[in-house]
Amino acid sequence: MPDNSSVQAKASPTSSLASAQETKRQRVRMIIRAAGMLPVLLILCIGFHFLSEGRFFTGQNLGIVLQQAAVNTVLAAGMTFVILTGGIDLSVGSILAAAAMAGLTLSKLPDLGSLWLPAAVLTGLGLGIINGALIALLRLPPFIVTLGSLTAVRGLARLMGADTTVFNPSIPFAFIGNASLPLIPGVISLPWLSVIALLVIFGSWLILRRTVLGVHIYAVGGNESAARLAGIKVWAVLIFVYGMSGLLAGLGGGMQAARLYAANGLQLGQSYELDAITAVILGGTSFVGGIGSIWGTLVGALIIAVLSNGLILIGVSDIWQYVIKGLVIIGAVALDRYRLQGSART
Amino acid sequence: MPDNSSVQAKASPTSSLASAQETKRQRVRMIIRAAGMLPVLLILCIGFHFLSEGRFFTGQNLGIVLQQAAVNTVLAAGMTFVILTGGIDLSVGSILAAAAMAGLTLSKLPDLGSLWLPAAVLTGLGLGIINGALIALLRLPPFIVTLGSLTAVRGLARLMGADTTVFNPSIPFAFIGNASLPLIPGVISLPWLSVIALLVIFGSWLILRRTVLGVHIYAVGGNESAARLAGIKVWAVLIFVYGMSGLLAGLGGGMQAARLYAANGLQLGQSYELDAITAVILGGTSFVGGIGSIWGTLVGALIIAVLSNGLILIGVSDIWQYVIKGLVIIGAVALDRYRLQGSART
Amino acid sequence: APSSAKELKSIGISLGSLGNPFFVALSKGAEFEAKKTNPNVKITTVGFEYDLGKQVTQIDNFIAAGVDLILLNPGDPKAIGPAIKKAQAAGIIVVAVDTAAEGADATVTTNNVQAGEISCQYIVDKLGGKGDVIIENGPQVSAVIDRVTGCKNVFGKAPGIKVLSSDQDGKGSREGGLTVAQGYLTRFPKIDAIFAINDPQAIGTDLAARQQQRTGIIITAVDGAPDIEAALKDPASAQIQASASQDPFFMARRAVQVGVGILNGQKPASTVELLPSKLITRDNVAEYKGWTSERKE
Amino acid sequence: MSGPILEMRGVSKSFFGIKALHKVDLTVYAGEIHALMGENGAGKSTLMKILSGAYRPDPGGEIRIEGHPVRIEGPLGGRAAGISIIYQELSLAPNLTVAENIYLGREVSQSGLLARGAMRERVGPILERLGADFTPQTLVAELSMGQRQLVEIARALHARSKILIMDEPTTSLSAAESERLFALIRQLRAEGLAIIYISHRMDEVYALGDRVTVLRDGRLVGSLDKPEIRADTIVRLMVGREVSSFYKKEHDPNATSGRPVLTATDMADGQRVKGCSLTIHAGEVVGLAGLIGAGRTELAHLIIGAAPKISGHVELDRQPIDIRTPGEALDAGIAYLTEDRKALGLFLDMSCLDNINLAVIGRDAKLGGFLDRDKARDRAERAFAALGIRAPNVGVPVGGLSGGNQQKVLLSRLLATTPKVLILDEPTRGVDVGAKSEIYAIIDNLAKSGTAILVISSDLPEIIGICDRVLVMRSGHIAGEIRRNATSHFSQEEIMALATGTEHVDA
Ligand SMILES: Nc1ncnc2c1ncn2[C@@H]1O[C@H](COP(=O)(O)OP(=O)(O)OP(=O)(O)O)[C@@H](O)[C@H]1O
Ligand SMILES: Nc1ncnc2c1ncn2[C@@H]1O[C@H](COP(=O)(O)OP(=O)(O)OP(=O)(O)O)[C@@H](O)[C@H]1O
Ligand SMILES: [Mg+2]
Ligand SMILES: [Mg+2]
Repeated sequence: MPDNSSVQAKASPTSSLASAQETKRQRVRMIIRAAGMLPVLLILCIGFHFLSEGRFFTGQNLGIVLQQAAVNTVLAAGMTFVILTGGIDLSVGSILAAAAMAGLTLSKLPDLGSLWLPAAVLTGLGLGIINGALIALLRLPPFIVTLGSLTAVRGLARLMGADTTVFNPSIPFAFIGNASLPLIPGVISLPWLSVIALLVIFGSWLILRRTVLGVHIYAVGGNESAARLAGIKVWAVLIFVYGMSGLLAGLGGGMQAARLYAANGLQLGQSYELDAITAVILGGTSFVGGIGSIWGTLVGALIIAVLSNGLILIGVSDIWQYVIKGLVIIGAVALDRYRLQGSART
Repeated sequence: MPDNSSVQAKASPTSSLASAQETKRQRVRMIIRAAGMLPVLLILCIGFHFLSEGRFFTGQNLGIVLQQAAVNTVLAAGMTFVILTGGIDLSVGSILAAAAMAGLTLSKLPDLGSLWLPAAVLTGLGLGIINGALIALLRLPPFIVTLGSLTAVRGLARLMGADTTVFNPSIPFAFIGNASLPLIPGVISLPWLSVIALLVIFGSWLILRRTVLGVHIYAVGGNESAARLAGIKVWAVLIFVYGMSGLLAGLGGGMQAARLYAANGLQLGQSYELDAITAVILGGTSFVGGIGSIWGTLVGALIIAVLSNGLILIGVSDIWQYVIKGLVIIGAVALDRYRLQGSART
Repeated sequence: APSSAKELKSIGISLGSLGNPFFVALSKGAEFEAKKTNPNVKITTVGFEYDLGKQVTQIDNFIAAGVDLILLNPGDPKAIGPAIKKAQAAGIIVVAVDTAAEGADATVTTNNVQAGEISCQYIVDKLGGKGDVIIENGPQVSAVIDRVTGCKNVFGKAPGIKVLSSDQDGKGSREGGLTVAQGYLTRFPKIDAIFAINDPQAIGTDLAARQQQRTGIIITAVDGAPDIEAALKDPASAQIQASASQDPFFMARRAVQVGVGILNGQKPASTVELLPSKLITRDNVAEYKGWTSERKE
Repeated sequence: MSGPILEMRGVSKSFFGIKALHKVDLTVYAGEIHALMGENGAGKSTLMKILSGAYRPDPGGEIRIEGHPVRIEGPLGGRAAGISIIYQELSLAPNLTVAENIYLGREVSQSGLLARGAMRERVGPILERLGADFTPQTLVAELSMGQRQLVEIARALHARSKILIMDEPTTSLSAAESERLFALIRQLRAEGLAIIYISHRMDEVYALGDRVTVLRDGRLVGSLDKPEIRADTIVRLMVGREVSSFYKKEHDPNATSGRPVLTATDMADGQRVKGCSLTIHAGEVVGLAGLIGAGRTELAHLIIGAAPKISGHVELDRQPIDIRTPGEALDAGIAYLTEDRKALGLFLDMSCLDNINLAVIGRDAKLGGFLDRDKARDRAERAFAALGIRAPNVGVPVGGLSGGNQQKVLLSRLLATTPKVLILDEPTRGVDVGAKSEIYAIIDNLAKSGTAILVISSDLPEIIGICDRVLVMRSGHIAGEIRRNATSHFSQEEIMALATGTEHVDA
């Protein structure tokens, strides 16, 4: 375009130096935002280490913390997708239970037994897609749809086992529930559950930050009507995120089943949705949608696990655990708000 | 629907006739919106009446339904205030438990015993105001603040009774829990719990629709920055709504204590927040804030109570009750959406 | 075998729901006995809120915390087996209370089947073997399932007894019992007796009956909790007539004793110790020593 | 002349360390219309928000009203000082009625209860005076943008202030509505009010302004009295350089009879659009004029499939095409620039890079779905250069840019799809003169390269300045077409007559 030269000349602030500096500053800000709660996590860890007389930072205990964080991390990863679009999924706990029941029931069949894990995951996916279809196609509010399925799917899970515990001590692939992957044989090993959780986080990061779909998810959360006008198939994005949340809840069900060798429609996954949502929000993802990162979610899930583990390690009574957990959650978000004050809208 | 009216209005400017017509049309629209779920409620009632072989529409059973709806109605009224400002209060169940514990503990003291009900209500108010202050003054997200207090206040409630059930078979004013107010002596009577719930609904309506504060609540929900620019003290409105929600949760705690003659810090009020939110949303109040009515909330609460009562009446097993409840909630909202299709944003 | 007596330094307790006075009494009993063994013992008590996953997590945490003894109210008798094995592999003694657990070093429990039996036998006797009864069910954990099994055994043997319904969940609480009973009372014009799976539900049921001014219903339960004690003494709640008692305080003390014994190499005669339940009725409630009274035998 | 009603001396304001205003002075007299001008981001709105109490100024400056120093504390303080403001971003609660909005923050109550009746009655005459075609109890959500603007004005009038601030009040008004507003403003001036008027439209400033104050980068650069108010002086002050040939038109004027690219026939949605047909040829710029509410936006939405149509069909390059979603329109080569860039166009929290590439990342993707990040960065940087987008780099969130630059980012997204047909809905709304002339140059260049362009605009000088042919829409119909012939320009009167339906009355 010929006559833009004058404009160009005026647009000189875009000089490469200023630009590079700004880019750097922005990257730092991004990292601070994503790192967000990392200081809180570290403070908690160090605090618990001292209060528990050095029991926290032991290889064994760290392994336990990672393992305990695993299922919630997987659920929270799915929840991150959903909350990034401005929605919410209250049904993950129930879906987890239903998927675990489906998987375990199948695992007891002689021929198909080894397919139990895919079966659990697919159960979750199917239920998630039903949520997504109701929300995307009938335009129903996510809160009420997933509240409804929280209840209905819980019933389904109980129906599958006729309200009993299904138990299978010789479930195939049980190693994912209780064994560890040796990193340096005999010295450091990582529980398989954590390996799965980390893979899920990495995969989620890949989708959110490196694919077209990821950009579309952020766009739908940032401005749904603009997304529609920009040619994005909003309904497809919504079905994807709820399907993803369901799929990961199903995977979480599989992980839980492998860990317990058992499943129970009523006693599994009760109010897991609250932990998953808490992890996502602690991780700095905004309820409004469009803002947040999966790494934050990982940190959020670790904070919750460290809190549960640490409070038991230092022998705090059950009642006080409630009080302290509640206050830490509020305090962490307040700290975060104070730290970011003025730097960005949320 | 909106188009007609504006076109109509355009045709004949502010003439008094057009104005009167407009007012009337608007009122009709309001009623339809508020009535919203009334058809669903009626269908449920009639359906249950036939399926239960005529047991539903009996004076006694209606009394039971009203009584069972009462506590949830009171909580949902408080939740309506909160959701109208675009917020949410997840802590009502825990506050209810804490208030009931405080009330019952006090009721056993010989001198102050008769003050137990005000004590319960004030406990709720105080906790609600703490929520409100964190949200309004520190600008923390309502979901996370009330999620934190859901946990922390639950701990508090357990602490108060040292984890036991506090019971007092001779609690003062027990009549509000189990007795009825005779309307036509010997023929029709209304449980006191329902009388309280109706008074709460009426009071809420008065505040929301007939006072300056009410307009401010709707304004904050409709456009917070516009409200701020108009000189409305948004922080005061927020503290009011969360205080109100806490106060009503406290009242609910008192009602529950009078009904059961007992309170238990852990078991009381578990996941009541979900029922309260469901009632509000079924009643047509929008999660976005600014749109909704307290009458809708009443209908929503009645639907939930009718559903619980009716399913037991017709002998549906516990498991299937879950499934059916979940599906009815989704179905009701879908029906409502279908009915209002295209007519208004939600 | 260990050469010297091992001291109980720390103990982890994982119970159903600490909101239930029964479990509170259990934890008090355990604490009492543990403190008697070693006044400086560190006790961590947690509730798993009927979530199997949470209980396994808690066991893991106990392993990390290095406790000597885990006292467990298992969420599921079989499913908790692998976690118990893991704890045992870490050298921890696991004793199950109130519900048997597969693989535990020992189990101390009330005989819940027998408790259900005596509670329902009371109904059969009172009704003279003929009448319409309801089993008011609760959360499907093994103790509840056993009680209902016991109850059904008894009712099944009495041909004149008709069970109207047994598939409603009173959630183990007063409120749940009240709500479910309100429905039952409307649904069935004639009910002769209701067996509630625990005391809070029985009290809720009684409240519902009083509200609807229904009389002549025999209500029995299992537990012998303080509130049923009060109800059995209270003429206003005359329809509550019996409760098959448990003794959580004593049960926990026994469990700790057995655990400490195993710690010191004394194998118990039998891995399962069943404590019999005794029926408390309006007649004998005066002699009943409740959960809160401490007994040192 | 008596003393000034308002004096601001050395007023500064910084946001988190960044200075938005630097020691600005402003003097306004009663009975004058004082135009405040400056490029996007110059600080006009910020200065006014300090007056209204929405922002607190940095310490150091001084504000005097009628000679007395005042401290304006919060929105109520501004009102108490006799200042009313119509904000640039409309500040109404859509869920409340007109009367409730007008009284928001100062409701009338009797013995604790809201006096709805009294408020309604007092609002009525004000609406009547404004010629509003809605009632006090209409919900604001049901009003069009123009009607909402009237509500804002009614609110300001109702407060009976001495100083009335209007921040770009005509951005969503049509010519006729603007004229009515101007008459009202003049009347208020005659009544002795001081009016501070912010606008990017030069013709309005010529028509109304008694004095002009110009801001640049948060500093006062000068004030002009009535005789000095001329395009060249104002623009030089604002931009700091000459802007030559404001409306650029170098593309082929004969394209009007060229190859038809888009033909839409008998488009109707059953509500606002009642059977419209139009054709756009390659390389021509067609204007679509009309009053607000005429249904222009809705027509555009029908063409791109953003709203369901009940009749009509579309041909692209003489081939019938069935477009059901905006995505299909984009794929087919029809791009639409929305009139409401914040609500319907941009993703304010996302980077310029993502905003620019959003419509084409699907086409660029590698391995079935992975982003081609180098290509995206490259494209964004080229767009920055080509359109002269001023931002630190392509990675900053677009929400932080000035209005004109935001508009260019949105335009870049459409251009990235290399459309055959470009529909621009109010392309220069709220954009400063410098950026406006740049956008006109972009439109001209696109037409030169053969793109068929439809410009929907309520800014008549703009339509006249850049279009080859004008369609005028009136209540859902295409009321007529005006062609430019070799010698004559379009006349504003001709367009207005068609738009208002008074073509028989001689203009
Ligand atoms: N709340 C705020 N926070 C941070 N920066 C702000 C805020 N409000 C304004 N600014 C910045 O202050 C500067 C002046 O903005 P202002 O809105 O006053 O410009 P304007 O002259 O009104 O522009 P326009 O013509 O686009 O309306 C801009 O750089 C803007 O980004
Ligand atoms: N009921 C409404 N609620 C919200 N926005 C509305 C409503 N009616 C109209 N609008 C908006 O007001 C603006 C005016 O649009 P309208 O359809 O009335 O006329 P138009 O011919 O498209 O006008 P223009 O293109 O000049 O804005 C549009 O942005 C439209 O979306
Ligand atoms: Mg501005
Ligand atoms: Mg338009």
